Amino acid sequence: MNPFLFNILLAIAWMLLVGDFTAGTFVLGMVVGYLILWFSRSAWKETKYFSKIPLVIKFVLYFLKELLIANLRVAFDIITPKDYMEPGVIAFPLDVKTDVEITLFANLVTLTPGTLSLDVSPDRKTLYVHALYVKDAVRFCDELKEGLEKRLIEVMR
Amino acid sequence: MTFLLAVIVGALYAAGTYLVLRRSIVKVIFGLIFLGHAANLMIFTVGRLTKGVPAFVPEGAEMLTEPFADPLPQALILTSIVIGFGVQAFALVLFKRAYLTLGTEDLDKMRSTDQLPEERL
Amino acid sequence: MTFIEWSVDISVIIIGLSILVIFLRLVIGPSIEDRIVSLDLLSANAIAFIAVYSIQKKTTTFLDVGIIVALLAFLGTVAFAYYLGRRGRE
Amino acid sequence: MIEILSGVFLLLGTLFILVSAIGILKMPDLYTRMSATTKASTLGIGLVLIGTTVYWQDIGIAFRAVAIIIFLFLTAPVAAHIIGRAAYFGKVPLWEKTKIDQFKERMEKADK
Amino acid sequence: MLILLAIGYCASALAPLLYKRFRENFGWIAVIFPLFMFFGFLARYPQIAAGQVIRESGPWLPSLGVNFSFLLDGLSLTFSLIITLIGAAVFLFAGAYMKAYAQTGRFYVYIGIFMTSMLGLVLSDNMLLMFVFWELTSISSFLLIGFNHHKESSRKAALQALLVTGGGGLALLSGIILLYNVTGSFEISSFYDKSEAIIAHELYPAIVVLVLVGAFTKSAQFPFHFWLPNAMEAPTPVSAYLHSATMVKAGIYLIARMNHEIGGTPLWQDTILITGAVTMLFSAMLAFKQTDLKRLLAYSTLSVLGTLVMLLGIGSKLAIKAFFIYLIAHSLYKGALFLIAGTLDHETGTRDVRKLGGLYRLMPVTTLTAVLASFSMMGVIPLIGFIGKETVYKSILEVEYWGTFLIVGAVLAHAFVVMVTLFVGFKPFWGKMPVTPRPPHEAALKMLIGPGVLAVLGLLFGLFPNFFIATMLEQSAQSILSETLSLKVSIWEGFNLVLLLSFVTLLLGAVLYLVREKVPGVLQISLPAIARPSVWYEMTIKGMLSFARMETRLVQNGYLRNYIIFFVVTTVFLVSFPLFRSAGQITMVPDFSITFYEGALAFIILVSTLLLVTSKSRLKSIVALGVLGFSIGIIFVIYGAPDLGLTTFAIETLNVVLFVLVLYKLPGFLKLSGSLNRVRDAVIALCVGCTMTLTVLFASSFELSSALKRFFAEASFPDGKGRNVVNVILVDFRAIDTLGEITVLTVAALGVFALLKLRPDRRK
Amino acid sequence: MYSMILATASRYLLLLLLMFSVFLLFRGHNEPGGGFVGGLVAAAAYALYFIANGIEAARTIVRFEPITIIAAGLCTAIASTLPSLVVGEVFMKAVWIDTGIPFVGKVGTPLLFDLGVYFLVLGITLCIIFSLAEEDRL
Amino acid sequence: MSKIIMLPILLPLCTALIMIFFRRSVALHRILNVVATASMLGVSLVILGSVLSEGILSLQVGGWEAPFGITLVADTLSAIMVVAAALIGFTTALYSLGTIDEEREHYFYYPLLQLLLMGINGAFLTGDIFNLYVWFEVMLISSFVLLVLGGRPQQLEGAIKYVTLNLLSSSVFLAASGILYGTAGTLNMADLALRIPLLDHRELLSVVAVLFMITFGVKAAIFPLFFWLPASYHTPPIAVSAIFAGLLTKVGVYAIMRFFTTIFSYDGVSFIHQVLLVLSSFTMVVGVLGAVVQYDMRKLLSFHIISQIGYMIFALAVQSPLAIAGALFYIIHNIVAKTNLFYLSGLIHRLKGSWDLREIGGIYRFYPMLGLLFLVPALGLAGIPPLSGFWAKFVVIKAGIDSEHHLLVGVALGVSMLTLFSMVKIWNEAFWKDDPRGEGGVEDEGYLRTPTMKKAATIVPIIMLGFLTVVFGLWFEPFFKLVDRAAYELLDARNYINAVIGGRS
Ligand code: NA
Ligand code: NA
Repeated sequence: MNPFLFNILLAIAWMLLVGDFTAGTFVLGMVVGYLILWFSRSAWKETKYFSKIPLVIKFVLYFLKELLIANLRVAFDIITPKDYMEPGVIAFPLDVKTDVEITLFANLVTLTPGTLSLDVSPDRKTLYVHALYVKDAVRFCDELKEGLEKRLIEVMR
Repeated sequence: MTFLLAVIVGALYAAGTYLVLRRSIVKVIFGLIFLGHAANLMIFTVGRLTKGVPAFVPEGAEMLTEPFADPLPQALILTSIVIGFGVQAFALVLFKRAYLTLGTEDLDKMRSTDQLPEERL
Repeated sequence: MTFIEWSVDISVIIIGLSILVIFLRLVIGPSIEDRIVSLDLLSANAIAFIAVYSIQKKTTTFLDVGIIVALLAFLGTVAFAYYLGRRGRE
Repeated sequence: MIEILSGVFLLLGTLFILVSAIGILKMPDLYTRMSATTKASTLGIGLVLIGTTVYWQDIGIAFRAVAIIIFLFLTAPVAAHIIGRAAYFGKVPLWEKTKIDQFKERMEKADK
Repeated sequence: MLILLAIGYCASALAPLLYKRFRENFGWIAVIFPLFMFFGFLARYPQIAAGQVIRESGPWLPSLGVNFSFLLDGLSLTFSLIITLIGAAVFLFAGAYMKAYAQTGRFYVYIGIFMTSMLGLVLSDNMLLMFVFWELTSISSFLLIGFNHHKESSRKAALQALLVTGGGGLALLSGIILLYNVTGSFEISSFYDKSEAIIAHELYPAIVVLVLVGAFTKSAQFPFHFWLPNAMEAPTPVSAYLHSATMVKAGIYLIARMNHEIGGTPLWQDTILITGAVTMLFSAMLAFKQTDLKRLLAYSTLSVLGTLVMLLGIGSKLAIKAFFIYLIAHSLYKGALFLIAGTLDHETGTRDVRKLGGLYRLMPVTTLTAVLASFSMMGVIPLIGFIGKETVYKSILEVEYWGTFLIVGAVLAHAFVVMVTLFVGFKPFWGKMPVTPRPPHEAALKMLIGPGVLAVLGLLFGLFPNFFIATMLEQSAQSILSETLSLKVSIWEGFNLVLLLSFVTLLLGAVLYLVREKVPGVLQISLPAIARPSVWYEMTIKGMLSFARMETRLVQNGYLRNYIIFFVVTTVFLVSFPLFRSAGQITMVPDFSITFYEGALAFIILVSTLLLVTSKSRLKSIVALGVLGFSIGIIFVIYGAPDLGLTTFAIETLNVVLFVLVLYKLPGFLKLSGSLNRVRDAVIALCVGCTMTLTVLFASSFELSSALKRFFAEASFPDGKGRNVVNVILVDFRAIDTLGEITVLTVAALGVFALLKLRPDRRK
Repeated sequence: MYSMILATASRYLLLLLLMFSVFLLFRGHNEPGGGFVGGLVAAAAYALYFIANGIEAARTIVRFEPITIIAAGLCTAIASTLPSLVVGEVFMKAVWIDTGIPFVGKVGTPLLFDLGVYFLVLGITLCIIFSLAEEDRL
Repeated sequence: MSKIIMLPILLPLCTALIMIFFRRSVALHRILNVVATASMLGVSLVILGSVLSEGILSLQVGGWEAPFGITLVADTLSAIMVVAAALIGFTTALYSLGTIDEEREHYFYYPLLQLLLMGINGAFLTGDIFNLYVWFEVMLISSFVLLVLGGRPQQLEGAIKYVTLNLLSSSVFLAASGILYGTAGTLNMADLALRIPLLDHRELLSVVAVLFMITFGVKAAIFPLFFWLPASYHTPPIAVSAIFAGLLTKVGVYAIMRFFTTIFSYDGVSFIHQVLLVLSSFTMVVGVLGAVVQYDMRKLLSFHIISQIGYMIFALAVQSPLAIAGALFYIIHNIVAKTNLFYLSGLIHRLKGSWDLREIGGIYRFYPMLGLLFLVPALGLAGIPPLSGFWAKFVVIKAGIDSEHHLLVGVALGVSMLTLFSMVKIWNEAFWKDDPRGEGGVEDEGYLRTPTMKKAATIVPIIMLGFLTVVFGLWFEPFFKLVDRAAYELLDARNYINAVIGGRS
């Protein structure tokens, strides 16, 4: 990501935090952001700047929907005495490549109730996921691949 | 709630005392932390409780009007918390070094500096 | 008593209940990871409590505390995990 | 009206929180507890914060609430992941009804 | 006189430098100093003899009533002359005697300090000033007794002397303070008119006892006498000077000096009389067994000291007269004999009388001196010792009730003294000459002059008593009794009971000598341990040490827990006093309104506390600690302290990080304490908890009106420019607290850094 | 115990936390926060980074020796007490300047003091954590 | 003029800061340390001078008037104590040059020393109770670190006890100041002095007073709260032991003195004086009994600290003006003599390579001047006239007799005998006795090889302090006037209150 853009983002975040949208705040935010970036610049490898805002919005909405559904499903399972669970640990073959993508994907998986990213294989090709409802490992993988991962790749590339 | 806090303070003091009387150095550390908490909470309680009204001068006002929580005990506790943090960090590392250097965590075995010369052979 | 007051009171009680329930898990364990998860969850509930409490007491100053809790609880959990990892290695 | 909306959000959120609390008590093993509950409470807190924002109708509060939500959404999964991973490597047992464990299979294969 | 003393100390300090220059001839240089003083004092003689009293005073510690007040009257002049004269003899003698020693320079420093201090003691008119000199003589005595410091016996004897005289010194100091409280002054001359007031005061008995304990220890009266024979470990000049002629007479001087002011009562007189008499007889008998020249002399010295004290106790005019003559006589002959003993030791290499004999051929001058001094000591006409003894007997015979006992005791004691004299003054010179460690020959001139002069003076004084003594005697008696004493001193008073007693004494002495020489095994008879005060001393020291060892082992036992228990129990015990005293007054109306979440919070805190206390896993404990910290943070938030909440959360989290970093190296919890211990600890802990709970309840039971709270609320924004009052307090109102606090943090960080990086196992 | 997910997340969180710490610092005079909490949160950020990426990475990113940060913080805090002396006032008397810049508003020595506290707390916590982390490696 | 009283705090802080900045340059540290302590000595003398000429100095830090802000106050007592601290700081700075190894110097030895002094000075100068707590903590943590610096097993072991017990006492301090605020609503000492007599809730104040007594009792090492001291004081380098021995416990005594005269002087706390009397006798006895059985010079001297604290506390508890003056002079005398004895034991160790009296000897034969230098503080400590300790003892004893505490006076006198006994023990064993390992010894050569400058740095402080012991003794009058003045100031708090709060009361 372009450091300058990131700086601006930080400045905006600053304004959000401060809750004050004036030029002064922005300038101060830029300064603070710059200092922070400068302070930690060696951690910051160059990455691509994303520009697909509509895709992002679409993706967010999709995710929120999934989140709600999954939540309700798990909630139902919790509230009702009977257990519908069929848990399992699945090895999910990853198509996402970069650190950020993998992290994002894994986190989104974890955020979705019923699934939990346990680990990424050292070759970064497999994500091990603990899931509550695994009727069939292959189908579970496919659903995840077609749903979340595909959309994420769309957004990120 | 003052009553409850008084009980809590007492419980923390009791637990802290009990823990510093253990033979294991790790427990003693925990005991010291407990006593720190207890003292802070004690100052807080004795400085009188005021619920939900922090000592912030509202926007547009020049000064605070009652009721508001007494800021001084808070400042004192803050100071003591931070001091306690530093001191505890040091104590923690000290105890660790002592354990690693002396090879025991049993305080009853750490008596050489007190012993009379005849006993130390 | 308005609806909001009522719902705030109810919320506080529910959150309190949840906290007790989660704390129960923390007490019974059995694994240390269970306790850590409970602790994480407890701090999350603390955020909710702070938010509701700020409505109840009509002060906004508490929300910053919420942010801190959110951030720091995470650090705590990570630290525990770090410990567990090292323990496995040693 | 606003107050009612806010109250609804609050109640909804706290309900989710309660559910997750029950979940963590009820679920059979650590992994199911984690995958079931951490996020439930994330959503619950999100809703409560939205309720708060609605109630105050203040931009500063709103953004602070948003900040908390963002932080939670950023940190909660990482926390869950890191604990789950530690637990798995630390041999915290899976529920006996767990159907498949491809992770274990792979690791055993790698060992050979 | 202050200047004189200052010169004395300076001269003493210079001794080592001069000694380095002159070495062999230093004795001649050193003698200048006491001689100069001697003649200086002698020059005052006419003045004093004429009845004048010379007084000097300058401020030292006016606020405390301590001044440089000096007084030269008959009494102090007599002592000064004795001190300087014998000092001169000893200084000269030591010039030769000390040649063999390595540290003669230091010797002269000490003995010079001693002489100066001794002079200061007898010249002081201020009690406290006198006490200062008193202690200085003890210290120099200590250093001189331990002069042969490589010998353990010397060190022990030095310590013993110091402790006994030092202990007495403390008693004396207390007595002096009491005296001050009665009279409002330390000046001895100011007591003169207050005698009646002092005696009438309720503190009078205490004063008498304390002053006398001081005097008795210094003058080695029974039962404090034992240090003196042991002090013979010192080089002989020291024994001659300090432990026979001068320092041991300091106590007697004190009694004499105070006699008018606080004496005259039955308490004073009887105590002195009995102590003196017991010492006289008891120590004389102890001399019987001695074989060492110096110890023989030491026991006879004790006996004489006892006699002198007894005479003061009799307190009649005649007794005072006897006191004086005897004092002078003893100083002269005993100084001489000690020095002769030193000569013998120096020339033959032994001090055991059994191994000495027939030396008159090789050491004629010494023999002559010895005979002269011995005759004086035995009380043979016409030496001063004869007059002394005669007067003593005479004064004792005057005593009512006790007289008979006393005279029997005195004769017996003197018989022993005669025996000692025969052993010291005659046996080494006559008879067979056994082989000695060193081939004997006549002593050097320096060693002959001192004793010679003293011995000859003994003869002169005896021949012309009135010329030398009488005037002095009157003035001195004036100081003691504050009455004029016009008694003629004469050497021959015809045949009478006293003369008969003298003969009896001599005869008895000879018999004793023969018994010891001819009856085998008589030396083996010994006193039971319990009757020996020196054994008491040993037992006290040993007992004290073993008690100290036991007590220290018991108290400083190394168990941290016990230390903490001491701390906690003391605290609870002391706090509970006012707390329970106030129990009736508490009008406590604690706020019992507890909401659901407060209850839940309290429940969580209590349970997690319990969890931590009972936890067997470290990580579980940390989790519990985390819960506890967060709960406390929430309490802070609820009660309007968001800043505290923030800080607590932050610090708790960082604590977890630290714990985690530290803890995996630490061991798991072991159950180390026994169950009994745990019950005890739990009881203690509960007491602490209850006390604190009560304190909190009590302390928060009333309205607090704090001007500070109001001020901060009002000044925070207008003056402190901040709306967060807590923060304004931290960075402005009480910023220096924060400055200290960050200093603590800095040091803690440096400490952690140093602890982890600077380790002995990592040293190069 | 390296986790790629945590490592990646920690880089973003580092920035967020640092940002938030500065926010706390600046708002502290009027809202909850201040130098202490700010410094602690900043330290927490680095602590997180250290746990996720290891001690070398954390050292690289901090760039300064923690002890230097401590010294700088202490220096700032002490420096904030000096204007009072220059002005001829009582020791540690606050001196305020109105900058006129929006939001920044009045700047005074207490804020400088708070800044010093911030760096000091940061440096101290880092010093402790780093020393501990490096202990076993040596 | 009153502005100067912040310098004893600010000066060491700035010095430490510079040292930390240039932490690699040990040479700079050494120079700075000596220069800073020397200037602190100068400053403190100026403060004492102005207190004597102008009366009590007070400074409202930050310009916030008392009791709202924090007050720094220098009355005669504080000024004297600051001078004493600066003096010991200066001598220890010199002594450290000769004795501290370079490794410790690299690991912040000198800044820690400065910060220790800062804490001590702060404690002496502050007029605010919570601020006192803060300075106590500064002092404590610095002492913790100095105690363990080097990390030897003995040090760590001693430090565990030292740290734990002192943290417990800090916790009590904290609680006590909290309750005090909760009762009186103020923390300013002058304000408290003004209010406390008017307050209800006397018993609560007594509780507070007890708690303060306990916490200061731990710092001062009175019976039965002293155990941390003999367990740890002998473990660090001798320069550290010396400055601890000289100053740390005295801060506790100072605090007791300040509290139970200026602040808590109403009759409700008279039972505390009774308690202190009883405890003081135990302190004297237990301390000296501990000392007589020791063979390690440092341990022997450490136990003596306790015993002499007993003397000071005894005098304090008697509470008459003379007694307070005596206690104060006892503190000063003890600071000088005790520090000096620690220096000397360090030198003996240098010469002979052992702390154990049984293993060494023969010093007197070869180093007579050293013998003299030892005798001065040793006999001074034992109260032999005309050295400083005699007057200290004399005044205390006199005050005790005047107030008719005859039994305690007896105890004190007995203890002084045992003090003499144990001082002579050192003298006999180390100086008089022949070296049991034969003449000379290897260690002697080690000492002979040390550079002259280092030797001088070791000896000069010993001579300085020895000189003072003699001067105190021979020229006691001005010093007595000084402590007498301080005592009267303490017993009549009006001046103090006026200086701090002014006419507003
Ligand atoms: Na804490
Ligand atoms: Na703050």
